[in-house]
Amino acid sequence: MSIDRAAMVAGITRLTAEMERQFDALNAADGALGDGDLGVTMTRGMRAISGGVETLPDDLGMALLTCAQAFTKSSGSSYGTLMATGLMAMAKALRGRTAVEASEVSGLAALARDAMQARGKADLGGKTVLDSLDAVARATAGLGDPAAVRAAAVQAARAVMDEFRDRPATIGRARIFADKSRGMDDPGMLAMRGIVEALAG
Amino acid sequence: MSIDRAAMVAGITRLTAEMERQFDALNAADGALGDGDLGVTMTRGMRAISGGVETLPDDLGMALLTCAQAFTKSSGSSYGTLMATGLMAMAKALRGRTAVEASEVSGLAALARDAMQARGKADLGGKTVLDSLDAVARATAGLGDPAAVRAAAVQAARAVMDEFRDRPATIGRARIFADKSRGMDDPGMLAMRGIVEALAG
Amino acid sequence: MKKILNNPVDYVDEMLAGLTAAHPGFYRLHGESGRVVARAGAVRPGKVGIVTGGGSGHLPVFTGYVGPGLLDACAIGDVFASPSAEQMADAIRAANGGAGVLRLYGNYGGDLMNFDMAGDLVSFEDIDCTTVVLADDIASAPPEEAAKRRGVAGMVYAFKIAGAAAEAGQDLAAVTAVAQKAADACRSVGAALSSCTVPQAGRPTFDIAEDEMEMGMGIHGEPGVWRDKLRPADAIAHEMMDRLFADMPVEGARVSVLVNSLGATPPEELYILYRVVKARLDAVGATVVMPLVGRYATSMEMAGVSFTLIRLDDALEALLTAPCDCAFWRVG
Amino acid sequence: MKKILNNPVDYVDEMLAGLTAAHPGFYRLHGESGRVVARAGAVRPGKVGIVTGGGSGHLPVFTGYVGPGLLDACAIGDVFASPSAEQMADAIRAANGGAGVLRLYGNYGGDLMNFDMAGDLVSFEDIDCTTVVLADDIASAPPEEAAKRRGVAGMVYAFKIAGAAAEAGQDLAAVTAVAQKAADACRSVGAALSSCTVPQAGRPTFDIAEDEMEMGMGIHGEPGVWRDKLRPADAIAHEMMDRLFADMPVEGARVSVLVNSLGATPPEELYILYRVVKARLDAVGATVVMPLVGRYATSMEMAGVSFTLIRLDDALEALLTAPCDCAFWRVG
Ligand SMILES: Nc1ncnc2c1ncn2[C@@H]1O[C@H](COP(=O)(O)OP(=O)(O)O)[C@@H](O)[C@H]1O
Ligand SMILES: Nc1ncnc2c1ncn2[C@@H]1O[C@H](COP(=O)(O)OP(=O)(O)O)[C@@H](O)[C@H]1O
Ligand SMILES: [Mg+2]
Ligand SMILES: [Mg+2]
Ligand SMILES: [Mg+2]
Ligand SMILES: [Mg+2]
Repeated sequence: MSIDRAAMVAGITRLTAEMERQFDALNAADGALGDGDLGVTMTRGMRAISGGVETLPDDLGMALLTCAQAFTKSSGSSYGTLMATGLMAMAKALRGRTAVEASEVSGLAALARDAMQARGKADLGGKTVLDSLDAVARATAGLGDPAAVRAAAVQAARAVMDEFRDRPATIGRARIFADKSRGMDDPGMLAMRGIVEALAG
Repeated sequence: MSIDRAAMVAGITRLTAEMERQFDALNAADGALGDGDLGVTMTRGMRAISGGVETLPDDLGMALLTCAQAFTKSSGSSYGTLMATGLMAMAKALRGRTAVEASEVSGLAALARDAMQARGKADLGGKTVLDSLDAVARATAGLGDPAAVRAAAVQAARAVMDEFRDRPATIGRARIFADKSRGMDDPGMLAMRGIVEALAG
Repeated sequence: MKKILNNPVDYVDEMLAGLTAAHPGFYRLHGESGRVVARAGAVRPGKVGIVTGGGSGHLPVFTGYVGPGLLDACAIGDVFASPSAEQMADAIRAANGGAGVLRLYGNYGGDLMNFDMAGDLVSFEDIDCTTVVLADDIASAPPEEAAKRRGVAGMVYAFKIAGAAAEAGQDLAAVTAVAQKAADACRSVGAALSSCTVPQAGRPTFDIAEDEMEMGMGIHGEPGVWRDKLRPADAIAHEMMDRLFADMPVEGARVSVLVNSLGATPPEELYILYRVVKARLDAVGATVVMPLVGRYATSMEMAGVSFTLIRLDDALEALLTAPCDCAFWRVG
Repeated sequence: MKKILNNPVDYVDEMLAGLTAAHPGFYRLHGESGRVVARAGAVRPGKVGIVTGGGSGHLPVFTGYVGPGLLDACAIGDVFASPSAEQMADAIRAANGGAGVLRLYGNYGGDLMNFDMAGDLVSFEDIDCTTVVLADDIASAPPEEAAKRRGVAGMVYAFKIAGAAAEAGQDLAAVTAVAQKAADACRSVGAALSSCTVPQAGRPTFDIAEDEMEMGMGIHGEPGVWRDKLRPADAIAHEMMDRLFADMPVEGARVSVLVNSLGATPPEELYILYRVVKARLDAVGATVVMPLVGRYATSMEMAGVSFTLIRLDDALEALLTAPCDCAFWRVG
């Protein structure tokens, strides 16, 4: 049971709905120490992607490129640009492919993580979305069974939040209030947990 | 007993002291509805005149011109300019004279009043310094005895305040608050009462 | 609003020290009082001089507009207070190139008396003076009493137009006539959102609630035509245009318009207002020449806006668009 | 502080509509997003393009500095928010005359990522891009971490100098090098007295007591180096100069200095400060070239001030004093 265009469209549909549900929660989490727009960024991006889902090509690389562009067009916020960056990195790797196996998920997450790290110049361990992706990539490494990959990814995206909660923020406006940020979830990690959960179905 | 340079210098000395005493009272009266600088205007002007008293010429016209200039130099406030205007009008009339009789006081007050009216374009009866000068000019008309002139002038400068107190202001910033100004003395009339009292000795 | 200052009594003198130090190519202090600013260069013999004067706290008005194609000299009072007659006389002397001097300033009691007195003072020195007084604020008196109106931002247009005429070599009568024509062709209206603080007073000039505005308020806080809840930008702009049009129809005319911040209001908001201003002028078939959007006549840190409309004929338009230069404004 | 606006979500689009309507000779909207402003005229083939971008609310920064001798195009975000990578790519396309495009902007996380992403997007279209990032705010990080510093008003000098180099026909490498040299030669420090309100937030960005100020605060309210009672103007100016001199000695050098209002602070107060600035520069034997005093880089209606010092060499000085023109600033 590999991931093809149909599976991707289904994932997009679930993710779009999930982001609508989390709109207020993400804005509020970001608003605690930042500008409070993370829910806006995610719903805008996902709405744009959903709106164009009919015309998504079978080539998964081209399809992911289209998804990336939806984010570069709809938002100037960091998270949108990081999402686009990660999607583009995966798009390049999947160019010409119409299906991808569950065993490749770990490698793709790592690709996204690295591209986003290169773009945002943040360190791993800095309590950002990078740490969520890193946890997912490591937890799913060596797994091939779709159900096992899903379970490991979700479990990792959740567990990493507990691991980082008490650390100080190191990035963006939240860094300024590093002390205050201890005990608070990083909004980007929170959003990534929702993304992983929704894609896992 | 006519008014000569010595009498004028004595008057200046008394008036300067009186204005120092009334500094706060005049500022406060002006500050109620205006910019609160009337005490500043009068003390500045009188200090400048007192400072140059040694070199005042015997020619009363020239002496009054010097006094007028002290006001044009020291202040841009309306009252200072009106004082200078009145002094200049009297200066012109007394050019070449070294003494002036008490019987001329009424005419000189009227001259000042008219010049100040021409300059400020306010109407008589408008609750301004013009009404004080008008009252003094009328009360002293026909009198020749110095003591009688003094008494009539002081009495007029005081009585005119009671007469106008309940009328509305018609001039400057106070006019904007015409209703509020009823029951309040016009600061310029207040200052003129002090001037007349001090000059009368 | 908080202010950056030292001893309040030194506010104006320190401001002038900084102004002349920053722009020695434009401005120099003239005379003994330290309160007259003249153009940096010498007066051109035979050129009509133009002087203005008034209280401080309105930069670029008044002092800022001394420069080529604009004013020759300015007498500077304390914040919101008239300069003395003697200072004005000094400004007139600084501006005198032998061809007479136009006194061009706003309709305020103290300034009128002092400029008249200044004229008396310099009349002994054979300097011919004429007077044009700006009375462009339509909120300050009804049309029947137009002569009682205060002078506000219309001054900027009058300075520009008269300055260009003088620079072009027109004689005193002609410069005075065109300045009067410009003054007569200007209408302004303002709306204030917040007060400002006169340094020596130390507290706001007037009180206004956090959610209120006042339509027609004067630049020193003189009462306007109504005070009410703050309205949306477009509603404010429409009312101000309605009032201007009611006072001076401009159907099919060539006009210029100044959308002016009273100080704190940022240019972003002025541009939001300008959309409506332009649309309203388009709607009556008026052609906008050289619109001005910015801080041209202010009350320190007061928040609010004024619109000034000037109806042009060929002569006024040519003078308006002629070159001028100062530290705050440049044309051509 | 009260604002004149309509629906807060329309603030930036309405502002741009007004800006382009008021100054069609300088600015035009480019592309589909409605958030790219380019010079009114066509791109000169063979000229290096210069683009910038960033959040709204800083006029004249960023958009205002599009014009001859300055920038070619600008991508405009919401108030205090980065424009999207796509908008930046559009700005790069608008600025492209075939000789490459310099991305010149301030050191903020979102802007960095988006301009990099925009570079990726246009790399498919054979547009060469270089980057110079302003990091002039000395209060935002110590000298050892100078690369982490925020970009503030130093941008104005970098725009001017790079713009003149591009206008003079220098190639992409040369324009980039001189822009970097200008950026490296700039040091800024600010002091805030009051907050400002992001329209969509509807309340002040930060709180500060009526009698307090904050030294070193950033233009979006980022924390500074101390917060305390408001000090006298001269004390503020001296401390700011002390901090600038400690970071970049300018003994005997030729420099320019920008005394900048953050918005509400009026020019009167800037000139009071400039006295001290000039005296301090004189005291170390520095020669001041073309001092700038005014509102060059703001945060809407924030009260406060920033000083920017740039150390010049012959090349920088020639480019700084070369002609430029836009609706907010003109040189030469
Ligand atoms: N440079 C970066 N590297 C990695 N993650 C980042 C970076 N910047 C922001 N993030 C992530 O994005 C989240 C904030 O996104 P967003 O609200 O879009 O930022 P902003 O609105 O400040 O541009 C953070 O919680 C963090 O997880
Ligand atoms: N145009 C005028 N005509 C007559 N008297 C005037 C006129 N203007 C002001 N005054 C008088 O001067 C007084 C105010 O003087 P002053 O405080 O110097 O005014 P300001 O400070 O507003 O220039 C008033 O109380 C009034 O008596
Ligand atoms: Mg955010
Ligand atoms: Mg954001
Ligand atoms: Mg007064
Ligand atoms: Mg006064």
